[in-house]
Amino acid sequence: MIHSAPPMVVVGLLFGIGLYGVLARRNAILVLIGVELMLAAAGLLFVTVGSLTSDSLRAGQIMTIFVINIAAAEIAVALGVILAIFRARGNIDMAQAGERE
Amino acid sequence: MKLTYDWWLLAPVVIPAVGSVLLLLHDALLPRLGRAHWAIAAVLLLAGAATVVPGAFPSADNPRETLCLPTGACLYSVDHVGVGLQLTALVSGAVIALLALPIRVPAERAAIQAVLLLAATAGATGVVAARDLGSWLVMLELATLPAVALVALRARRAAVDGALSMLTTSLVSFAITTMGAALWFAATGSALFTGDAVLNASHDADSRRILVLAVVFIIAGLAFKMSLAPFHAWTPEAFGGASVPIGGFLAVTSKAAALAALLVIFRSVTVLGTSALAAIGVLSALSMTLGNVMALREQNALRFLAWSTVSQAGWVVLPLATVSSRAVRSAAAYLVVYAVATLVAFVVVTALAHADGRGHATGLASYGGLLRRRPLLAVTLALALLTLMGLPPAVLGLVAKVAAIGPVAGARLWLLAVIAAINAMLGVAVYLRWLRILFGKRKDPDQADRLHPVHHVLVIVGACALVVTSIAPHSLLQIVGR
Amino acid sequence: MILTDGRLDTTTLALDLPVQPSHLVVLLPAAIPVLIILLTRKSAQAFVVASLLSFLGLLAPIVLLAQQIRGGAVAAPRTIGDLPVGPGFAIPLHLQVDRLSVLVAVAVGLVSWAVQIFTRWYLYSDPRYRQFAAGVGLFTAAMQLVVLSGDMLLTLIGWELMGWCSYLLIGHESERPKARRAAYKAFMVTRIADTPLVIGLAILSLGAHSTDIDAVVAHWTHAAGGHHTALTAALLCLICAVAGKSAQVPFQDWLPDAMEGPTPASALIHAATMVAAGTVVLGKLITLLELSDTARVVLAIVASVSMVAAGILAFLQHDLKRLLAWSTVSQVALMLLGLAVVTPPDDADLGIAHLLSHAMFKALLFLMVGWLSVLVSGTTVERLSGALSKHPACRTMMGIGLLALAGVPPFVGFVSKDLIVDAAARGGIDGDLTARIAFAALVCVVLLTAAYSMRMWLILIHRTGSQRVQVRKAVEDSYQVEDVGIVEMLVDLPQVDHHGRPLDHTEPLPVVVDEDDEPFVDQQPGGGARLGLQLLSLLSVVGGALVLTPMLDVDWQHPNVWLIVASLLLMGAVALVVRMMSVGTVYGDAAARIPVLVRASASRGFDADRIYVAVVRPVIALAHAVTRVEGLLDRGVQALPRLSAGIARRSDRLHDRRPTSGLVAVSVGLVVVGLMGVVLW
Amino acid sequence: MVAALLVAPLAPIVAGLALVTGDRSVRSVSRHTAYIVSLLATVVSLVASVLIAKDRPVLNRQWVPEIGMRLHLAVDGISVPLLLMTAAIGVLVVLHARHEQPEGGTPATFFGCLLLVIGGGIATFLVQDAISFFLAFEVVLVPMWVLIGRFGDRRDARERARAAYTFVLYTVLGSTLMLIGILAMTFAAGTSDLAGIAAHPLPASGQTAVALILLIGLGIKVPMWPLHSWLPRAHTVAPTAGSMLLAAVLLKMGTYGVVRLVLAPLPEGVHRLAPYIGTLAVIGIIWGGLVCLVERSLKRLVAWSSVAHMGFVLLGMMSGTEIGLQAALYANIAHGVISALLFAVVGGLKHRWGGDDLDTVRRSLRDISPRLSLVLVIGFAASMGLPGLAGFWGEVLAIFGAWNPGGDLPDGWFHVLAAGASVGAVLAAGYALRVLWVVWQGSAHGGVPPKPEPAGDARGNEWVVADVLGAATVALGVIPIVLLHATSDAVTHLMAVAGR
Repeated sequence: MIHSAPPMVVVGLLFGIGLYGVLARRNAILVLIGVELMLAAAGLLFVTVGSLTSDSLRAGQIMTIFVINIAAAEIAVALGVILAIFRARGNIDMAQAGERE
Repeated sequence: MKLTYDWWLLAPVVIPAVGSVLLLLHDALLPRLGRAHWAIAAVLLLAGAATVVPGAFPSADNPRETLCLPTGACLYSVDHVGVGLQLTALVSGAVIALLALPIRVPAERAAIQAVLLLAATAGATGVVAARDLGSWLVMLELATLPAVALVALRARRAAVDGALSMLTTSLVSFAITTMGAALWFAATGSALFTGDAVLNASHDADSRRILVLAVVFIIAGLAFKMSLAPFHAWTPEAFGGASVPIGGFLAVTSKAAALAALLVIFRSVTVLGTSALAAIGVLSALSMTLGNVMALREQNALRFLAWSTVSQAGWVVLPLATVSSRAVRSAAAYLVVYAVATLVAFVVVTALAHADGRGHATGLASYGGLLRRRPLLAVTLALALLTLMGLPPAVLGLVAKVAAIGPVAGARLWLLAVIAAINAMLGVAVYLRWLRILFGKRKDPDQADRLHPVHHVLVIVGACALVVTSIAPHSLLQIVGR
Repeated sequence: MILTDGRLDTTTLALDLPVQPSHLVVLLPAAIPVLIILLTRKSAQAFVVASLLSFLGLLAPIVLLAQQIRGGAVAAPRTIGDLPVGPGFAIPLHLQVDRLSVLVAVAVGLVSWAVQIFTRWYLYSDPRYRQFAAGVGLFTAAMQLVVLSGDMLLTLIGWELMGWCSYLLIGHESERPKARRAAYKAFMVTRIADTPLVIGLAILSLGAHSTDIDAVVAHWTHAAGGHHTALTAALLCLICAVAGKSAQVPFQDWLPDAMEGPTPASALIHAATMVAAGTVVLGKLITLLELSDTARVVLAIVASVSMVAAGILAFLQHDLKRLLAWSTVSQVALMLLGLAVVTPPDDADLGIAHLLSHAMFKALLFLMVGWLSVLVSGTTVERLSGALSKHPACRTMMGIGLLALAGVPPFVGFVSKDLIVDAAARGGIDGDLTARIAFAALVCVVLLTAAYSMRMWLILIHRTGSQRVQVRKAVEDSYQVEDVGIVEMLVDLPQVDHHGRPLDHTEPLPVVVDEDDEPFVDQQPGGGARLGLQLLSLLSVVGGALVLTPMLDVDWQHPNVWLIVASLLLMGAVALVVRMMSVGTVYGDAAARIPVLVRASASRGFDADRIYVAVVRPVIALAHAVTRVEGLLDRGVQALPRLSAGIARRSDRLHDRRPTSGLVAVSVGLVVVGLMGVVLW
Repeated sequence: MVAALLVAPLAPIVAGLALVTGDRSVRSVSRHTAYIVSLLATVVSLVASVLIAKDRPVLNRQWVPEIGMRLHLAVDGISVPLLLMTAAIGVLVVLHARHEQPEGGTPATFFGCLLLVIGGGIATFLVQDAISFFLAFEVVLVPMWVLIGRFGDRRDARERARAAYTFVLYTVLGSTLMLIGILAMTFAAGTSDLAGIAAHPLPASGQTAVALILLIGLGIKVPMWPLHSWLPRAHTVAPTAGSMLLAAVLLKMGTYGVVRLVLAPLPEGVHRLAPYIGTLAVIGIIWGGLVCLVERSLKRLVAWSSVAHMGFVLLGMMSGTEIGLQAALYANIAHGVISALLFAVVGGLKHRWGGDDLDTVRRSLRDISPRLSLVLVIGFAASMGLPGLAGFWGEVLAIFGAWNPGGDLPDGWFHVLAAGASVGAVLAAGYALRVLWVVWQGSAHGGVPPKPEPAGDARGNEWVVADVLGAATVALGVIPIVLLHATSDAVTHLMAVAGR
């Protein structure tokens, strides 16, 4: 029975860092990484809680696996899109996208 | 451990999902069908819809559940509202597929798009019935990610920008949703959306606090998909960029999915009482107003529709600001009506874009005197717009408005109700703008050929649907139960 | 056939039919306009209708009178039935037949008949004769309604209708701006005075839970102790309205302007109908009036002031028609005094008696002046001076009229006036304040009346041939003369319309009635008209005998002889003085001795008109202000779309279409929503 | 007989939709056809309405259970007069439209929109279900918007569009607020049936808010004083037929709604708000009168007089007495007839003059066109409340009712209100006579025309319409008894229900 405080702190840190990265970065890839951090925070939270509660379904662990899978799929799509963008525009700077042409 | 399986009940999800996989395989083996994929997709979706229909009868036992654990909790359950939403998602998906059918695209891309469409629709259908965090998350993403891809697949710059902003927003909001789910799990200690778990959680003070945070995160995450302000920024870009039918898909099918996801949470939260829902009220008021105001000066037809979806999203979630048995049904009813009207509008726009060229369907000005040029299209579009503004002769829209305001007025949330009234006025102003153009001075395009037969049929069907449902709104609204 | 099936009881003349003579009294005149508008297209046809119906309209009250004498009259005949306005309140809308109202009805019928007949001759070539005849008919009907009504609302209906008809008749020659203005002024002044009337009626009838006059009287006589103030308030409201209709101070000024209307209209308005209505209404409520001393005093003061002032003005008028108008004001005031001085349990007989006599001789006088004015085409002193000596045919009747007006025994004017003086004297001796005020005023007015009657007579019979010849040359058309005279006086104060804008005095068309431009047949009215005039003069002579009949119960047995003698002597003296003054003046006008400025302002009614305008101006200013505020309101409403457009522009600037800004929005939204959730939970 | 209930509203609506959609989409419908069709439709619905009024049938079916909306059609004493008036005015309006058909669109569209408005009005007075009342309320909006925006005054396009938008947006806001109130009551009562709502009232505490929202919403339609500014605009621009409908039918929907939705089910709320609403009503009376004293545009002036007259109606309703309510209902009908008459005449004049500025010097109408002048005089005399004409009874009885209000309403204040109302009556006389002075008697001195004017008296349909309306005005004034009897029972019942 591990103590629950440290993982929670880590969760908070991860999520905060991720959100910061999402907001602060202009490079799409870095934004993706920020998102990944947030997802990781969520996964960690799942695992922690799952280990704390005695759940017959092992829901926490299963959820974590789900999250990881979804994240993977997502990254695939995202990279595809970013590739397309790069083809179309030659850069992946988010701040430049969408200026009225 | 054993699960019960009721394939008939799972069919609406399984058919499109499996169909998409098969389609992919088939395309990989012999890539010759080209646009026929759309037809197949439509057929599959309609087949899925057909399997749902039996549940729509008032007689049907309700809710119907499957994937039940030995403990008795079920991971998949469909009630009347669920049936209604599933039907909406499937039928709208099918219509979108048919709309896309005549549009010329490179053969290989047609297959991909059809597959993505099927997958997304499958996700939308599934999230309706999901009753546990896992499948809920998966289905939600299944409904979202293909949509992003669909938008991105048009390699025009505007589309790419739209896709990028949609992608990033969706990723972030998915992360938020996941975080919310995790918090939920932390608070309730169970991965199932069951009322009693929530109730237990709400007794303990700090787990209650965590639960609130969870609900808030989830609402924020879903607000993106509903394109509620301030999570709406991607909407006009995506609509303006994507090809017209895909815009329709975003406006209708994925909105149905979003509402479904929200309802799943809402059902289990209602036991907590109203206060958590103030957030929903604020969001709805905000997006109604913003959408209408922005649409007032929008010149591009597609972006206009985007803003109108923003404001309509506000109307959709308006009833959810109150905890009442009617709230869920009212929201679903409004969504169904909105789906029909918006779909018809998109059908008309697509048909016109296909006939006159996209350039002549995107600018509002290019609709001048449509009544004289193409009376059928004009009348149909007018009916759709009237439905959206909720004025007779489109009784359907009026009924929807009544349904949406009903719970709010019943709960005496005067402020919210008055804001809604003001937005009803703004909405009328917004749509009358377009209506006036339709009846206004004639403006001919340089080249105009006949409507594609498929589009022609769809337009006629849409017009008939609106007329019939206006005369007997009951016939449409009953699919969400009473 | 009525006789055959025994509907008619010959002894009491009671008539067992749904339609009673009392209905006919109102309906027959009312039928005149309807039939004229529906059926006739030519003046001749209209005249047939008008004369016939107005004659029947004279017969009906006579029959009613007979019934009343024989006791067969239905006291309270129903009209359209009881208005259903809830259990708590009754609006019977029934008529009420009693001796006084019957007498007045007869007088009204007679006068209106005479007027109708006379009008045909007077307006022979007027293209609008039809409208005029119709107006007279409606006017009569309205007055009869007031006279016979047994219900507050019916009274109100007749009351307002009369105002409307006066508007139509005075504005008859609407080509002339002055006529238009006079009509507008007459209606508006009376209507403004009527504002309290509705309130007064509301107080009275709501208190009694019924608009039935008897019920109202009964209720308030019993409840008077408790609601004395309410009763007084209501009566004051009524008195205000009465002052308006009867042209008492401060509403007097519309009446002389009403002289713009054709003379028959003036005869109708002054003699029988409009101005007398106030007396009738107050007469119906005399019991309540007697209960409230405040109301009586106010009434007495108003009446006395207007009586004396009008007498003085009458003497100073330059236009003899206006002279008669002012004399009307003072005579009506006399009637009102007759109501004010009576004390319980007396009824309104005094006032009514004078109303009757006044109706006779004033109608006579006006019609005669109309006749003369047609002959000499004008009513100013210059025109009428010596008219009688030129047209002796009119001499007798005019003389009778003036004697009656002056109140020389045994003429009718004397009888009725003297009765009032007696009553006032008696009341004064008993120490009744009202009566004392009244008596003081009466003494003055007796003399004034004598004076202006004498003056008018002297002018009419004046003869100095040579001067008149040159005057003829000097003066063209009477209206021009009148205008020139007025315009010179008004040069410093231009007349203004209800907007406060000055009216420019363009020369009006010559009167429609004029010998020159069409073959105007004979110099005197048709036989019927003359018959009517003779009838009127006969009544003016012997009408006094009416007080001997049981129809009027007044105390005539023991008159105060000394008082009579004294007043007669004084009147004689005044007449002598006037004669002296008139000697040596150009037109035998006694008033010529008065400084011209006084006369000038007198013929403008001491500039009351300016006061009215001064009252109206702020209202118009207010109206302008309101329209300005309205403009602001409207602009406010119109500003909303601009506002929303502004919001749109601003928020459009926020949407710079960049994914990053979208993300910022998302995170902001997350924070906001989170805070709300935490706070509100 | 039940069929009549459906025919009365549906005949115009269906015909109207057919005309609007059938026009152009197939081939342009000729003016004559449109006229004949509309005339038939309106006559049919008039006949149906008469039948309904004769033997009061009832139709009560399930319609949209999801929102508890029933198809419940019936009439009672309060709605019968309005129903008949609307149907009759409908026929007259169509007749008049034949005489004067404005440019701006095809005849079929014009007649179609007229029919839709008429049908909506009839439906409003037939339905007995709050939500379908709202539905019927909304039916008239879009057609009226088209009538004003497309067929309005040709001279100023921007003003036309603005007036149309102001009308439609203002009214939508009002009706949506009304809907909120309705739904609140429906939720509490568990039924949307008007009788049911009246039977299960809200708790007294909640009534005030609901009554306030309803009164604001309906007050926009009536219009009540500060919410009136759409009316003069709309009237000034609208074509003659449109103005007739607007004044005679649309405004009545507002007052009818007040009776049905506020007075009956929310007695306590009304009781609390009555002094304020009454004050607004009186302000409206005086305000309108004052504006009329200086207004230059004749049509606008008539519109303003409507504001004043509806003030009397509201005052009567707020007095909380049976006499006041009777007066209000009477004044309602009277104003419908009078304003229709006035707008018919004034519209005709505007048509002839090519403008309706009162300051331009003209010959006296009584000389140029006697017929028009006759009806003009009748109309304005009635509008200033002259006895013997329609306007009188409503106003006088309203003042009577306001003088001592029902319940424990503040007597003193209502005395003031009654006094104010009677002052308003004087103002009415002021502007009515002003118009007669300028138009009827003619501002041209000496009757000499400054410039040759297009003469031409009322002929054909116009004359028929004016005649019928004028006759109705006189009849209402001379025999008020019929109408009062028609409404009295229903009013007594309503007061009894509200008085519980």
